[in-house]
Amino acid sequence: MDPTTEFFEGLNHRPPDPLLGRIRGTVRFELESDTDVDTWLLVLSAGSVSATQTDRAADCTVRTDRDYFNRIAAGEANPFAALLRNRVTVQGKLTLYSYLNHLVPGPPGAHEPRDWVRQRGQR
Amino acid sequence: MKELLGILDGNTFMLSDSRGDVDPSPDYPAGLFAWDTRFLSKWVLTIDGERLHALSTDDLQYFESRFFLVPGEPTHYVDAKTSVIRHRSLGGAFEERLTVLNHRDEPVVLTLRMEIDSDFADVFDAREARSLPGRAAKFVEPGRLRLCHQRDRHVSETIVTSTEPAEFDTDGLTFRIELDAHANWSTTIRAIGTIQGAGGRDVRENLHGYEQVRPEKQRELREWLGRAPKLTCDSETLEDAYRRSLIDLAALQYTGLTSQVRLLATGLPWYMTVFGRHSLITGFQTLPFMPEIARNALWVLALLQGGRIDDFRDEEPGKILHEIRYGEPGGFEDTPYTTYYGTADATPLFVVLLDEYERWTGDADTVRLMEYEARSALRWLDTYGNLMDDGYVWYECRSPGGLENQGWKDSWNAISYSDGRLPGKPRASCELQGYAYDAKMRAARLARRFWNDPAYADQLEREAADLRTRFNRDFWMPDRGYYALALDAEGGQVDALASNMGHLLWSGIVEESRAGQVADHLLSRPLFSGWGVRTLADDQAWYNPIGYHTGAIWPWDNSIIALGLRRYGFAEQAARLAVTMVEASRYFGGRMPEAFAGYDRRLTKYPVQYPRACSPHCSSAGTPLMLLRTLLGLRPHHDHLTIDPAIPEALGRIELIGIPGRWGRTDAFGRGRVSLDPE
Amino acid sequence: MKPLVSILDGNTFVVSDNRGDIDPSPTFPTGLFSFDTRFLSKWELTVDGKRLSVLSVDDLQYFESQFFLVPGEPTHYVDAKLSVIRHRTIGGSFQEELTVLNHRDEAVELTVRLNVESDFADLFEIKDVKEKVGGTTVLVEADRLRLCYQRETFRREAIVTSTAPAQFDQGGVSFALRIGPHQQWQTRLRVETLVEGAGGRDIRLSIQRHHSRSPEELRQDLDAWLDRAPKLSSDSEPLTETYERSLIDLAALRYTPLVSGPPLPAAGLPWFMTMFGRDSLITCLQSLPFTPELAGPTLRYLALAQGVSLDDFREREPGKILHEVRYGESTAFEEQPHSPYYGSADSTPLFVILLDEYERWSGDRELVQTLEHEARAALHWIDRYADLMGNGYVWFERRNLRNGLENQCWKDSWDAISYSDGRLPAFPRATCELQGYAYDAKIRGARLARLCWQDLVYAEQLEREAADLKERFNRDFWVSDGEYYALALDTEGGQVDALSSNMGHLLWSGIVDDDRAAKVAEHLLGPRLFSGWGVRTLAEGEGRYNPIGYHVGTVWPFDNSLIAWGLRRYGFRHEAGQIAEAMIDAGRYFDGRLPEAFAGYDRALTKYPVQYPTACSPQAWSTGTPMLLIRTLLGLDPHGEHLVVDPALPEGMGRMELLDIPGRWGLIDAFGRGRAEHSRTPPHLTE
Amino acid sequence: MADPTAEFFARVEQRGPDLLPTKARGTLRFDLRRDGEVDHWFVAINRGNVLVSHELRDADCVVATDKALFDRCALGEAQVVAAYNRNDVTVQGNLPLLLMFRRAFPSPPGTRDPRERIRERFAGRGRERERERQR
Repeated sequence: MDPTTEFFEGLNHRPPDPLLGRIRGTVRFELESDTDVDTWLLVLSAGSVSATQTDRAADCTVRTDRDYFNRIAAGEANPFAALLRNRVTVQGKLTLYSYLNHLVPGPPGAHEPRDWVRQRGQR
Repeated sequence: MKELLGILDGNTFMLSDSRGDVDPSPDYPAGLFAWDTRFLSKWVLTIDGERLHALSTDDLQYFESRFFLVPGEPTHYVDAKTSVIRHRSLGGAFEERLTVLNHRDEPVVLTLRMEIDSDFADVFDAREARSLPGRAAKFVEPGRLRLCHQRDRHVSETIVTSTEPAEFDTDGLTFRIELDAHANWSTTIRAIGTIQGAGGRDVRENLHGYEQVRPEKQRELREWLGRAPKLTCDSETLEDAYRRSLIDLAALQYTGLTSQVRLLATGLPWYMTVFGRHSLITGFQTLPFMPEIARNALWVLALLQGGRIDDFRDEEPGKILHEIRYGEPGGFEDTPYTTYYGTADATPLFVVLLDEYERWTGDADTVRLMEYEARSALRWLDTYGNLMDDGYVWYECRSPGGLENQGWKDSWNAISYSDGRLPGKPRASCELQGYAYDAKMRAARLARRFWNDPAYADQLEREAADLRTRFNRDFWMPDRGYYALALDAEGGQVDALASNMGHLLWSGIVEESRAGQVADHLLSRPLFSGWGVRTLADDQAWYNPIGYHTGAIWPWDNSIIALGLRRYGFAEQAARLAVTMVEASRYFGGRMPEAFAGYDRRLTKYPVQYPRACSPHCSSAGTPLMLLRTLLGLRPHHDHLTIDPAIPEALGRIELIGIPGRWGRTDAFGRGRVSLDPE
Repeated sequence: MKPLVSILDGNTFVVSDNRGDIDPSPTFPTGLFSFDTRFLSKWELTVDGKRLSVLSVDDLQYFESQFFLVPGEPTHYVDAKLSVIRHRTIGGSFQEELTVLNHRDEAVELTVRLNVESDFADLFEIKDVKEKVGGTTVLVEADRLRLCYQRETFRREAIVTSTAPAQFDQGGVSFALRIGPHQQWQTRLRVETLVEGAGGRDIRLSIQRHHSRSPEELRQDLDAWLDRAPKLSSDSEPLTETYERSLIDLAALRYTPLVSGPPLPAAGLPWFMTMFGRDSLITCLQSLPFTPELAGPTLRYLALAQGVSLDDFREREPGKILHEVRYGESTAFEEQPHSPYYGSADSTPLFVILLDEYERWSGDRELVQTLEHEARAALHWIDRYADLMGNGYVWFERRNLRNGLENQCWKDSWDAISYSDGRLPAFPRATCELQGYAYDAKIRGARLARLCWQDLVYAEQLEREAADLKERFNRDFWVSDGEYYALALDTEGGQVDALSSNMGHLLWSGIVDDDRAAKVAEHLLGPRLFSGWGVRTLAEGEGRYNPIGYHVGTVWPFDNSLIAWGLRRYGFRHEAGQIAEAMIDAGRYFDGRLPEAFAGYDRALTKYPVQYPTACSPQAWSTGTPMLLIRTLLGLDPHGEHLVVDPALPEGMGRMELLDIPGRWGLIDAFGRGRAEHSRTPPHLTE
Repeated sequence: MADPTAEFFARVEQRGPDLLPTKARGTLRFDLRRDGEVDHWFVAINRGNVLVSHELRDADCVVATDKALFDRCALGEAQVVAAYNRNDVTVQGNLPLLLMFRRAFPSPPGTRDPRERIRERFAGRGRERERERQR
């Protein structure tokens, strides 16, 4: 399973996130590959998040190529940087897009600050 | 346009860039100047070969300033580890105390160097960058560097010394400094300019207080300010302008080389010497505050009054001097300026001031002592001034290096017809006739009261009355409703609309029935910009908002006009003019420049600067003082001072305490009651 | 230093020399900037090939200025025959109205030209110029000039148009003119900037406030802003001047980030026109009694961008409040970490502090409830991620070794944290003020938990932790022989013993034991720390003391405003007044605009406060300083539904009235009076 | 040939009161160098009346220069203040007295009354105009 699918599937089994408590809205992802475009629909409502491959309009439409979204989903690319870079384009409510930061993981291998201090020896 | 900072002491001044360095620049006379000669044309400080940059500059006093410097371009990314305090002062000699601070936590070795040169240029050469005749030489002597320039017997020298041991070479001096952690080091570098006179001594040594030290100057300034009347008023701007003026007037005083009287230098940097006209005008403006300025002006100008016909100097018997220069070119008669007489207004103004001076001070002796000079001046009006034999005052330049126009607007294009043509010569500009009229009226009073010559008095009054009639016939332009700027040689009217006619009100030559029209012209566009009365109306062919005498606004011109307006009872118009001037002064830190641009006020938030205007300028410094006189309506009446305030509401309350005069000292109060519709 | 003139609208701004020209120069960066990208690197006006010189500059508004120019070097003795008025405004796009006046009595023919270039440099590339990765193309079209930059999908464009007919070419735009006698000619040049997003449209269109605004709109907006603020009337001219200046500057400093609605205070003009967690939070604290509308949006925005996951490059951790956001190319391509960057240890506790202070003034409980989870996450961060050594203090050490900040407190220059003898401690470091903030955050968090979150257990827990922190702090940080608080602790638990201003913040936080406060106050106003113009960042005599060192000797107005507030908190009314007075005195030498910092030279040595070379003016928290000082002098403090006024004005400050102070009470007035009368002697005579 | 300096002083002695201010008083001494020797001219001024002698007496103002240069001054060819400024004339004592005495020096040779030139150019038109206007 590719990181994108893994990411979206994962969202459905996620405990409700209080930080998303007051967010309501739908985000449509259009992920291009050379052959086709597959779409995901994200529904945010009162902390709970659901992701399906329904193809319908939303408050906010996010478009990029699938490979790049794989990197975002894996935490390797930063959603905000991607937006500035015009690698991801967003139409509709930018605010909804910014909540993506809450959902995607951090970069793989990021350090716990305390570990960082402890492991100084190894560096 | 590079920002320049100056300190001055009489006619000695040091102009440098914002970090204290002097680099010769063609467009502006940077350097150390004294008596119209540049004694330092290069004065550049480096540390380890690097130029410094200013963090800030403190102008402590007019004769003293301080620069806080760091090496290299200041950025807030890297902290400077060294800073330099450059504290300079003038008092005869130029002194610069250099303090180097090491901010490191460790010792450091630095090389401090001052690049020094002098071209001994005259202030005008500094403009045109001609090379002087004569020989230049540099001598490295034990403990000092001596820069010399010699032309025949004329020798000028700059001698540079330092309190700390230094390595001198022909281009400057160098210090190798070892500084401990967080330690300081200082030295004082001294530059003395000398001009050789009798027995090789500095000619200025016979001047009292020529070599002055700072504490003395501090005390002098305090005393000077102490002598002046105290002003308290609601308008802080007016208070600032008043104080600034008093200080600048102190700053511009120096003791004349030949006359040995306290004189007033005219304007920094171009006119740091006596100008007849401006000494008289400023003397007039400052009478209610500092009568000694007027007395000194009268003395020196009497002393230097023209005694013979000399075409090279435009000199004639009885004529009052236009300007003195001490520089080498004058001495060698490359220019006529050692004593130049090319002005037609100083002579009548001399008589005007003599009378006004007595009215305020009651100093009858001076009036008696100057009877001879006053009479010669009056005689000049009817003889050499009366070039066309028609009873008007005319001028025409005879000197090769002289001035085209010999009224106060002396630039070549200042006197023109509305359509831009320039009249032939000789020319008789209107304000000259006004001055002549006033001079005769006032002289009549003097003749009666002090020279006991009533016959002469009657004659003067007849002449004056006759002049007034003819003037109102020949200069008045009924179709335009204002007075011609001048008459041309053919007696035709030079019809440009200009500020000059404001002076006519001041002189009293205007027929009452016409004063209203004159006032209207002065206080309404195209002549009035909203910041003041333009030298030339903005619908005239030569109009240029940044034209020196063809559109720019001159504060002292406006101060005369304001007093004239009050003389004819236009209190509100005078008040309006006073307010705009005070408002303008705010944007110059209270220091009125020689002139500023004539752009319409609706176009500019600030009064736009006139390029390279002289500042300070004595008559501009005199302006706030004369405006105060006008606002409070001060007039000597026998042995009393009459007060008749007409103050705009905008200025609120004005109290002037301790006004000196024949009455001893007296106070004047006034409250803002004149309401003006906003500009 | 060359005088620069800048105008701005949000984070779109123009910096030029005083002729209005833009010239690429690494030492004096000028240009038209928007969203951290330079859209114009050359904008140079010539008449017949000659550059012009300035007669004067009218800085009409922060978004509008006017230049009066003449060709060549102006001289005293030759009248210029031509003058040029350059009137520029900025409201989304950049507009310049050129007026050429012919003062001659005959017609003139001349060529007016603007040389136009763009290097599309990222703000971070300006100080050290580097090769651009992408390519720039210039498209000359009939009626406009297009400067385009592209790097992969990243596109920026500047479009130049003119109302008067013009010839466009690769290098700029020319006008061949014939102007009649005393006539004038005019054109309006317009420069649009494009930050490309979805469908080639400008990404900023999503911000309601971004759309181009006419100067008229901007003017109305400013008037309304000034109208809402309390009115100050006082005998002290400098005080009223600096207060009015501050209100206007604060208005200028408002900007709208990409994702949020109402404007927030940016950090500084022009280079820091973006969100800095620390600067924005402190500015909001300073200005709460005057312009409370800023605090809410700031808290909401910082909450939105709060860290959720770990990220070494961005120094991000769950619950952490951001340090800095940037929008430029280097951020977009993840060469710089500002998307956003989280490298500061103080913004997180300060977030909780502002939230509480905001509620005390506004009574806006709803926001406190809305942000409960963010506030808790922030408090959690203090114990979980900031406590690097596991000993209950807040520490910092960077994980981004490429371009992260070494010192993650407000004194963030490399040499700011040192021992008395000048040595630098190892990492991680725990500076004292951070502990104060943490203490204050916990105390205030407890109040919020009780009042708004109905969680008494949590409240008591926080209070216990706070009390314990205070006790340990006073044990571990107190330098007993010197009788002051250490600047920091090192990894060995040793005291970093330099005497510094940080101690003053401790008074503000309330972590100082009462019996030690007097000593602290004595140090702060003693000769080593107090220069006469204010409290130095580092005391004279310390190894690294440098009167012109960024964080090691200069005087920072915002620092002093917090110190004064702290002194008042512990009852040192006179000392607080002393500092306030020094600041207000200093302000008059900067036309009421306090700079970021000025030199620490002794006041006896300098007649004026010597300016520290700074890239930014105004600086948000310097702008907030006079406001906090006024609050401190009048002793304003909300108690329940009321505002307590307890004035303590220095002698000679005369009367002070602050009318219509907004808050949960509606509007209320405050009065105070200093004893001796205020004198109005101009500075040049006070010798 | 005649000695311009001697003629100058003779003239000043006769015409003093017309040349000098009535209040003028004081003493000047001119020390004129010529091939090794120095001529002394002692000038006593009282209410404009002038007495000239060759006495070597202390004076309020002592002026030293070359005889040749002074001759030129006496003829009006050179001007004494300019000469002082270029250090060809040196002065000790009361300088203002010399400035006052400056009035006694004649115009440059060939100098004409400026009004005559105008009269030639305009043939007295100014006065005629005036007369017409009177009618």
